[in-house]
This record gives sequence, structure tokens and C-alpha cells, in this order.
Amino acid sequence: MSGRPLVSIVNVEKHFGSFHALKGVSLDVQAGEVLCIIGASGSGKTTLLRCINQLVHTDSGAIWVDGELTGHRIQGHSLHPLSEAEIARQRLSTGMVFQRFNLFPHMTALENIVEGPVQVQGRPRRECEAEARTLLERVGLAHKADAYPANLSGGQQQRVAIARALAMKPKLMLFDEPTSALDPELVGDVLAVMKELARSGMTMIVVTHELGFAKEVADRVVFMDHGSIVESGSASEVLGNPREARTQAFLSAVLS
Amino acid sequence: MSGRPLVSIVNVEKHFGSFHALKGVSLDVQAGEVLCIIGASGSGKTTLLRCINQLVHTDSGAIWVDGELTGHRIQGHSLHPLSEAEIARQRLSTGMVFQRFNLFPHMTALENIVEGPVQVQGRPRRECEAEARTLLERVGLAHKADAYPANLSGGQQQRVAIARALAMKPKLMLFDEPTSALDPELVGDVLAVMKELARSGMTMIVVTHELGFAKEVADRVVFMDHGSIVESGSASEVLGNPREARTQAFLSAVLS
Amino acid sequence: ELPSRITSRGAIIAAVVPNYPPLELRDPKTNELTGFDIELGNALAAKLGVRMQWQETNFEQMLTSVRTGRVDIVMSGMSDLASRQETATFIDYLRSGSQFFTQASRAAEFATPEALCGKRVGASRRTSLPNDIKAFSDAECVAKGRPAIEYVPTEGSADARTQLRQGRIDAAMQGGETLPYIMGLEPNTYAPVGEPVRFTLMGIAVGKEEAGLQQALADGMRALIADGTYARLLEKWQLTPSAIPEVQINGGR
Amino acid sequence: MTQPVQARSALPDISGYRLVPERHWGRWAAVALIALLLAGLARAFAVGDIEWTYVGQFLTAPAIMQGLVNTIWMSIAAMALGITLGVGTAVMRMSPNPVLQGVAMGYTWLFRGTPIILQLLLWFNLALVFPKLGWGDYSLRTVDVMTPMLAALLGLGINQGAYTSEVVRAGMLSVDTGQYEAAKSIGMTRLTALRRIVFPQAMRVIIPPLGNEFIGMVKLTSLASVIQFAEILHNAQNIYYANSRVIELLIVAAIWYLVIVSILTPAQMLLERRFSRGAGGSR
Amino acid sequence: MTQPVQARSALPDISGYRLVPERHWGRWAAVALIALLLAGLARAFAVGDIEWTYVGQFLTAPAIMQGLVNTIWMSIAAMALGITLGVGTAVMRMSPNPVLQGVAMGYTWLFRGTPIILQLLLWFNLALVFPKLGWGDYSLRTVDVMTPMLAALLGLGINQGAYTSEVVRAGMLSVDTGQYEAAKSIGMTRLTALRRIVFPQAMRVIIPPLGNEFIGMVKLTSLASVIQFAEILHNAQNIYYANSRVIELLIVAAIWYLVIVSILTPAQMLLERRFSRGAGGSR
Ligand SMILES: Nc1ncnc2c1ncn2[C@@H]1O[C@H](COP(=O)(O)OP(=O)(O)OP(=O)(O)O)[C@@H](O)[C@H]1O
Ligand SMILES: Nc1ncnc2c1ncn2[C@@H]1O[C@H](COP(=O)(O)OP(=O)(O)OP(=O)(O)O)[C@@H](O)[C@H]1O
Ligand SMILES: [Mg+2]
Ligand SMILES: [Mg+2]
Repeated sequence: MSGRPLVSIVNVEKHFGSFHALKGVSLDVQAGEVLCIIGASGSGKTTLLRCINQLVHTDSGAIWVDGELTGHRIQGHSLHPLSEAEIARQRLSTGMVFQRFNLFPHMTALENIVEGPVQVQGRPRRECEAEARTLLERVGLAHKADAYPANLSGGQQQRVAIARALAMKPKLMLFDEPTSALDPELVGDVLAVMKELARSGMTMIVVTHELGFAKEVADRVVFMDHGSIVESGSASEVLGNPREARTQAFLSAVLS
Repeated sequence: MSGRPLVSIVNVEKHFGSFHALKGVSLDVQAGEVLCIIGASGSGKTTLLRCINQLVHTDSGAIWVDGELTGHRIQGHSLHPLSEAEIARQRLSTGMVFQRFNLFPHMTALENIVEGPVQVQGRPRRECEAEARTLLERVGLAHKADAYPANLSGGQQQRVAIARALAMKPKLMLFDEPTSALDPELVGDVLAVMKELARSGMTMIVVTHELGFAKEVADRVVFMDHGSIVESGSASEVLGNPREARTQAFLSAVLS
Repeated sequence: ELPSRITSRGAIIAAVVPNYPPLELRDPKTNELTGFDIELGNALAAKLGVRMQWQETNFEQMLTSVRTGRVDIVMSGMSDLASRQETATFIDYLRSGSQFFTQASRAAEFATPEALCGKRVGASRRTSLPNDIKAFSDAECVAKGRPAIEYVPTEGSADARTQLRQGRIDAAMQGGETLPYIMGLEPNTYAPVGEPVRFTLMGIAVGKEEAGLQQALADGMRALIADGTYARLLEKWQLTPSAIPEVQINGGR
Repeated sequence: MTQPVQARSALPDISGYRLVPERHWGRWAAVALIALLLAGLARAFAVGDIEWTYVGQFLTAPAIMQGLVNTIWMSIAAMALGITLGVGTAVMRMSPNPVLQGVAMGYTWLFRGTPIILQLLLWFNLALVFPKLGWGDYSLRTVDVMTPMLAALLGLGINQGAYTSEVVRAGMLSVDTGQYEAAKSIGMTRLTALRRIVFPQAMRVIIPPLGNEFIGMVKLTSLASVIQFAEILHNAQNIYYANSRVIELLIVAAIWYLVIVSILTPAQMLLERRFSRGAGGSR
Repeated sequence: MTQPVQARSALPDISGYRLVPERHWGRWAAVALIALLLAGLARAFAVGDIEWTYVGQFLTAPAIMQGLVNTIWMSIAAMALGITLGVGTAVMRMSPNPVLQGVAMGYTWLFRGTPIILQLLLWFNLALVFPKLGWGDYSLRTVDVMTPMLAALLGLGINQGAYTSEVVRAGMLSVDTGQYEAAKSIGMTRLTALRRIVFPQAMRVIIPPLGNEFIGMVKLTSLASVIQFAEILHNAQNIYYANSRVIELLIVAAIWYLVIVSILTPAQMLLERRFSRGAGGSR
């Protein structure tokens, strides 16, 4: 790997009260790379994603996204906390897709997608709507533009959520178990959209239990346990031939 | 079969608004008999049970329980509706176990069982508590007498519900899918209690999807469809060798 | 002759609203009812061989209470007005002059009542004072080509004084008999403006049919005047200028 | 069928019997009793010391009608002020800034803790504390500014704001935190997220209690009569101070209050139904 | 590890940098501003036309203390009456008998629809309609029975009952219908089921709003001063009629109200917490 990574996580620590959720995590993600994070429940996968997107404040360590330090401004040899508005601006370079979709229930699919570009970036609504329709087509939901979330299936909602994140033209997409709240027959559609996105060159960090998807799409797989990264490597290495005992134990439990 | 049946259902009709839920159902149940009712969702099984226990009023037809006409008093050739108190008295001869347990959450297991004998039959609390403990032992929950329903598993709650119904010393027990709200590993305990009850000679009408249970315990199996009784016979006849096309279709769908 | 219900009870029930010092008030220190009306009423009842049983009520309930029989009489600084004589009969025992007054600091500005023309004057909306202000304004201001007085309603006389202190109104009006007491409470705060503009009689209100009770009360009152109790109490409560020469029944116009 | 389902034996065949409908003796007796009571009540009111002609005569008297108009617009204005303050306070209360939180809590405590009648009197008599408002040359006499109308508006509105803030806060808390996070993840600041995402969803929970409070406000305005605001009860009092027909005028006022509330109650129900419609998905 | 997780390159190493805590300039400015405002307010109140010695002197005057006691016990008594009526009305409202339903709805409509001040005055003046209560020889003069205390109790309690009935009804509706059916299936009649099964579970939903209403009732009693019930505001008024210190006495009353409400609010929170405890299973 060469050049400056798009995401660089350096020695990040996070406690919730007395609970040590992230224990000195360091990780780089190159532009265009698809990284899958796997690990047992409670191992800190969600927390790591939320730190990247600043929904959670780190205790110490640094996270750089697209060359910019998140959360603080460097002045000489001091770090000054950023204001809320500056943090909101930094979040624009990252899109996030949640496990439970979190669509805005009082807005149609189209309005959900258009909301960010119009309200946050202040772009003309007409232009944004045209783009939103293109995005809906890309996730296979052109015909559902005017449906409210309550009238969409879980898989459709998740695809709208992906389109909503893409509408902000992020450089990085974070996915937190995007299919685990879906009925089995709806998982395929969402994974298909994600594969297409990976092929188009988007940098993606995906927390997932779908090992098949990881094998097929991931450039790299990272295994987390108890707040640390235990093992990292290509999908075939980590999933097919894990070195660490903990990884082996996890994989045999998941596959059984 | 001989003698007067314990339950005699004659030509019962029931509409909910314009929906015809029971279409002239007639059925006798002998004392000591265990009858299982099977059928697709919406076929009227629950409605029939609720008519026997007068939680639902029939439109026409008659239901006799233990020689007494339910819901009306016969005076010459006229039928007079019973008062609420008289209906409450008639319900004492039937115990009912619901799909969703419906234990009283503000009372312990013991208090749940003792509530009816003490409040409704006005018997001394001390005597009732002794009986309740015996009942709890019978359902295998002697050690949970002082636990609140919130702290019991689903299977334990259902067994307390059975004990609560038995505490009123009913002549007839009605079960409405007593195991369908339970996790698979909890079903066995409840079915064991029901089998023990059947062996002790209790008259039982059981709505169930547990065909294994029906095969093992039922004296007779009745198949309902769209508000009518389609087929009736011994468990081996109805389940093993159904005559009616509708019964065959239902069984092949359930067993697949 | 007192009615039998009163003699058998041994007490006359009298309605009073203790919001009109010095005629009736509750002593802030002891919370006891006191005032000129209270002491005079007690003396009057004693003269008649019974007690006075005071019942606190509010202004709008007083005449209603005589009508419903909740009380036998009203003795609470009530003006004897022609309109009220439809509902009750009045045994008059005091003279009241409707008196303008203003803040002491503005006394020079309002040397005479006529100076109030075109100004804002407050008085309790529950009393007959608004009518007095209007009558004065019509006669002395409007008729003489000056702007009319603007009447500002208040919830009671204490409220009127509060508004005067804030300067919300330029002057206020209340019964002149109460001013010395108020000015004693808050020295150097208020100053009277001229002389009272109109005199009314204050009376004990009695049910119209109760001729016996009316006569007994009038006789008793005359006896109190004769034996000097009346003068002594007037003196005590700084009310001597409000004395009446003789007791009348329904003397008010 | 394999086997007869029915083995009719000793039981009589009752299919031809006549069904005698329930007589509901108790129910009819109750109706009769209530009718008797109401009739007695009506008679007592009719023959009692109440002049019904006065009621009829004053029901549409100009002073009463003007009071009615004042009651209605003051209810609306005070409610508007209350909602504005309530929303602002709720947002402050939920802000991460402890100072704003403290201010919001203090406001709610103070104004929910004191009777509204006291608040009205204190606003009306503000000049005792602040004789002038403003600075130097640009000052006004407080009593010129603080008319009965303004004092009523401030007293009722600010008191209402303290209650409304709790209603709004409950509404905001009812919105899933996932919605805040989704809003943040597309780059919204806290206030934009509140305005665009949280409030529209909170409305469903906020509207019903707010409807109740509006009905309460209509009746609360009657307290403003103590500071001489010319609402309907005040004007009715003015009439009975002059003619002593206390009960008659009170009945006139009661009739109008009942009319307003009888219009508002079903209106509120309609509104509630509208706002809970199509909410299935967000639960 | 298979591969370096980190490829540190062009990024500066900031691990040694000093973390400058956020300055919160705006927050401190707000604190300063608020402190200034409060100080200004305090100064205005101190130098304004308010005699603070009177406030101190009357805070514990016998009349005020007695009024305080009356306020407290009247709140409790009226609330007790209101709860009794409210429960009765809620049960009637949910009965299958349309007559009882109608009575309950009429009661709620009438008493929620009229201002409490009117209700108090009407009770107090009941003698205008019913000069005597009772029959023949066993009758009493209404005015002897209808003391200010009784009128206040009836007015406040019956009004409260109308509101409480809605609270209780909501609580009863919150109990799963399965609970009614289970109660019926062990032979309970409707009333036994309500008493033993439904009410105990409804309490959890009923207690919090009832706590609010109790705090509201403490302040509502101040309205009973119009019918001469000697609650704290009435006694404060009597004092200012005598000595003209209107604002001072209002402040005294306000202080006591704030004290009561400040005690009741945390008490209510404790109660709420107690009743929502261990409710996990019934959801
Ligand atoms: N806001 C919070 N407050 C306290 N503890 C938290 C918080 N968020 C997460 N945790 C704890 O941190 C640990 C890691 O949580 P995290 O959600 O990151 O795990 P995860 O790997 O995503 O697990 P899962 O597969 O269940 O989603 C968990 O034990 C969790 O309880
Ligand atoms: N109270 C009611 N009001 C209206 N319709 C009802 C009511 N109770 C039952 N029904 C309808 O009557 C039909 C029969 O219902 P029932 O509950 O008896 O079916 P079931 O055989 O028990 O089905 P399941 O296996 O789903 O429990 C259904 O279509 C149901 O929707
Ligand atoms: Mg997670
Ligand atoms: Mg069923």
C-alpha cells in the first residue's frame, strides 16, 4: 500500500464509565479499499465506527479522515476542540448506514435523500431531486420515491438509507451491520447494492456477520475482540486460515 | 359413547360484524375425554373455545356444560339472559389457559393461584395456600412460589397459569395454543404437565399445532376450517389418514 | 322587639368584609376582627341583650346573604343607596363623604377637585364610588367645558392605593372617613384633595320584612348615642367628623 | 365423517324456544331516577331565587359579547406566547450547556410553583419594583406599558410556557435517539436536527396535551379579572356589582364557557386523530 | 499479525501535543449575563417600593401559618374527594350500561367545561336555589350547611373529580385486555376484576399525573379565597386590606407556595420511581 491513507486511526482509547471499550486501536484504510470488521458481540466494532464519525468522543489517540484530524484543531503544539458546526462539517466526508435504518418517518424516500443536500449543503432542491432519483434507481427503488418508510420493507428502507448517505457525496461509507435487522429473504438486495458500491471504487468500512459477503467483497478483514484488533489480513487469510486462536474460536462458533 | 356428554355444543353460529366466524358448529365432549382441535389460522378455533367459556356471546345455537345451558335460563319455553354474576358462577366449572399466559403481574405465582379460590369462592386463605403449593409442586414449580411473573420464563409462567386454572377445581379445561408463544426449549415442560393432567382423567379441549402431542394424548382430534368442523376422529385417523382433501392439504403444509 | 330566632339563638348574625379599615379589619398582628363597626355592633347587641356573631363574607355576597338568610344583618360600612333599598332596609349610623386623594408628592398639583378634570382617577368597582366620580365629572368638568375624569376600575380600595403609589392613576377616591386611618398607617404618602364631593349615609342592612328587628336596632342605636358610647367609639377610631345627629331609617337617596 | 360429532341424548332441544331479551330493569330505574333528579334540579333552579329573564337578557348583552371576544383572543395570544416560550425552554433544557439547562429548570420551577393569580398581580404591579423601563431618555413609565391586557398576556403566557415546556420536552424525548444520530450523520447541527427531524415527529405526542391546555387556558383567563382585564367574567361581575344579580350573571358566563369548551373538545379530538394517523411506521 | 495495520506516513505524530480544554466563552458570558440580570432584579426588588421587613415579619405571622395549614389540609381533602369521584366516574364510564356512561360523560363535560371560580361561587350561593336541604322536619337551612369550608371542598373536589376520572380511565385502558379475560376465566365479576386485578396495575400509569394534579390543587385552593375560605392567600389579603402592603403580602404567599411545591415535586418523583419499579414484566 502506498500514499496517504484515507482513514488513519492511531492508538484510540475509549472507556464507557469503568468499561474499557477500545484498547489502543490503530488502523489505516486506503482510498478505494473495502474493509470488513468482524468480531463477537460487545467487542467494540460499533464503537469504533461511531468514533470515526464522531458520534462518540475518543478518550485519547487520533483519528484522521482525508488528511484532517477529527474533533480537534492543531495550533502549534496544542489541540483545540472543534465547535459543533465544524464537527458537522467534518462529518460530511463520511456517510453512515445504521443497523436499524433510522429513516426519517415523516418524509418520503425522496425527501429523506434530498434532506441533507438541501438543508445542510444548501443546494437547490430541483437539482438535488434529480440526483436523488438517480440514486434511487441505482439502489433499485425508482418506483418507491414517494413512499413513506412505514410502507417500505426493511430491505427497501435500508437501501433508501444507503442512498441517503450517498447523496452527501461522502469519501467514506461506514456500515454497521446493515443486514442484521432484516428478514433473511431481504438481505440479498441490500448486499447487492453494497457490492455494486464496492465495485464503483467507494472506500467502505463494513461491520458485518455476513462472512460470505466479506469473502467476496472485502479487500481486507479485521477481527476484533474485547476492544482490540486481534488479526488483520485478506479475507481468505483471516476467514479461511486464521492464525489466532480467538479468531478460530469465533469463526467456528459463527459457522456452526 | 354413552351417557350425557360434559360439553354439548349444538349448532352454534357466530358473526363478527359481517364476518362469519362459526358456521353451525356442533360437538360433544364426554367426561374424561381429551379433544384436540387443529386448523389453519382464522378457522375459528379460539372463537369456539371463547364461546364455551362465555368470553364471546354466540349468535344462536346452544352450549351445554355439565348439564347446564350456558348464558340463558330456561323458563317454560322461553330463554332469559343470565345476569353477570350467574355467568361468573357458570364459568367456575371451566378453567382456561391462554396463549399469552395472562398471569397477574402484580402478584407472585402463589398469589396468582390463590386469588380465585379466596376472592371468588371465599375460602380461607390458609387452606387455599396449602392447596396452591401442592399444585405448584404438581407443575414442577414449588421453588418459584414467591417469584413474580416478570421473573419467570415463558414456560414457567404457562405452568403457573395452568395451576391457577386448576385451583378453581374445574370440570373442564380449555387450552388455547398453550405452547405457541414459547421458545422451543420451553415447550416440553408445559406439554409434560398437560399430559400428566390428561392421564389424571381431566376433561380437556386443546387447540394446538403440536401434532405430536395430539397423537400421543388426544382421544379425538377435530379439524376446523373456515368456521366449520370438517373432520373428526381418533388421532391416528385424522392425523395419519385424513379423509377430507382440506385436512390433507393442511397437514402437508404443517408437516413440511 | 327582636325576632324569636335571634333571642333563642342569643346572637345576631352580621355579615362583614374586613377590608375597610378603620371600620372593619383583621388586626395584622393577632388576626382578630376589629374596627369601629365591630365595636359599635358589639355594643349595640349588648344593649339588646344578645351577642353579635360576625360572619366574614365578601362584598358581592353581602346583600345576597341577607336575601338567603345566611345572615340577619350587614354591618360593614355599607352605603345606604336608593337602589339597595329595593333589597334591604337600612338603619343609618354614619355619614361618609366620597373623598378624592392623591400622592403627597403631587398635592400641590391638585389643590382642588376640579384640577382632576381630564385625569385618571381610580376607585373600587364594587362600590358606589364610580357613580360619584361620574356625577362630579359631569357637573364640574364636562358641564364647564373641561375634559371628563377618566375612571379606572380597581379590585378594591387597597388595590386603588397600590395603583396610586405606582402612578398608574393620578388620584383615587374612597370614603373620607377611612383616610385618617390610612394616612396614619403610611405617613406622608397620601394627601386629600379638597373636601368630600358627596355625602352618603352608611347603614345596617336588614331584610325588608323584618320590621321588628329594624325597630329594635334603631332604638338600640339611639340609646348608644344617648349614653355616649357612640361618641367615644368615633373618637377612638378618628371618625368624629362622620358622626350623624340622629338615627334614620332608609335616609339614603 | 368418521364418527358422529354429536350424540344428542338427555338434553332438551331448545332451538324453538323464544329468546326473551334482557329487561334491564335496573337500567330503566336509573334512567327514571336521573330524569327525576334533573327535573327536580331544573324545577329548583326555575322556582328558586333566580330570575331567568335576566339570564336571557344578558346572554347577548354588548358587555358580555365584548368580554367573550376578549376571552377568546387572550386565550389564543397567551397560548401562542406559552408555546413559543415552552419550545424555547424545552430546547434549552435539553441542550448540553449546563447554564442554559439551569435557566430552563429555574424558570419551570418558579412559574409552576406559584399560583397564576399571584403572577398576574405581580406583573400588574410591576411598577412598584421597576418604576421605569428602559435606559435614560429612552425610558417609559412602567404603568403606561403594563396595561391590564399586557399584564394578563404576560402572566398567562409565561405561566403557560412553564407547563408547555414539560409537554414539549416529553414529546422530544419520545423521538428515538437513532433519529438524532441519523441527522448528525448527514451533517446536521443540533438545532437543524431539532427543527427538521425531531420536532415534526414530536408533534404527534405534543398535540393532545396541548389541546387540553388550550381548553384550560380559556378558563384560566377568568382569573385575569382581578387585574381588570375585561374578559367575560370581569364584565359579568361589573354588571352584577351594579344590579346585584350575582347568580344570574354567573350563569350567563358559565353558558358561554360551556359553549367554547364544547366546540374545542371535538376539535381537539379531530386534531388528535389527524396527528396519530399514518404513524404506524414510527412506533 | 499478517500485515501491518498501521502505515503511518505523512501524518504528524500528535501524541505529545497538549490538549487545550474547550473555553466555553459563550457559556461563561451567559453565566455572567444571567448573574448580572439576577443581581439587577434583586437590586430592583430591594430598592423598589417594597418593604422587605414586612415580608420577614409576616412570613410566620399566625394568620399566615393558619392559612398555610388550611391550604394544606384543603388540598388533601379536596384531592381525596376528587379521587373518589374520579374513580367512580371512570368505572361508570367504562361500564356496559349506557345510562351510567351518559351520566359519567355529562359530569365530566359540565365540570371540565366551567371555570372553577364559577363552581365555587355557585356552591357557596346554593341557597338561592335550594333554601332548605332535606325533607320536612328534617331539613336544615342551606346557608348553615354550606359554609365556606364545605363550599370550597365541594367546588374543588367535584371539579377535580372530573379531571381525575380521565386520568383513571387512561390508566384502566392501559391494562391489557388479557388481564380482564384471565380474571373472568377464574369466575370474577367485572367489579371484582377491576378492584383486584385492573386497578393495582393501572396505578403505575395513574400515579404520575395524579401527583401533578395534587401540586395543581395546592395552587387551586388559592381561588377559594373568593368565597372566604381562610386559605393562605385569603389571609394574606386580609392583612393587606388592613395595612395596604399588597406586594409584600403577595410575596409572603408566593414563598410558601414555592416551599410546598418544592417539597412535593421530589416527593412525586420518588413515588413515580417506586411505582414504575419492577414493572418490566408487564410490558
Ligand atoms: N453509550 C454507551 N454507554 C455505555 N456502554 C456502552 C455504550 N456504547 C457501547 N457500550 C458498551 O461497549 C461495549 C462495546 O459495544 P459495541 O456496541 O461497540 O459492540 P459491538 O462489537 O458493536 O457489538 P454488537 O455486535 O452487539 O453490536 C459493549 O459492552 C457495550 O455495552
Ligand atoms: N373480537 C373479534 N372481532 C372481529 N373479528 C374477530 C374477533 N375475534 C376473532 N375474529 C375473527 O374471527 C376469525 C376467527 O378467529 P379465531 O381467533 O377464532 O381463529 P383461530 O382459528 O384461533 O386462529 P389462530 O390460529 O390464528 O389463533 C378470524 O378471522 C378473526 O379475525
Ligand atoms: Mg454493534
Ligand atoms: Mg387462536
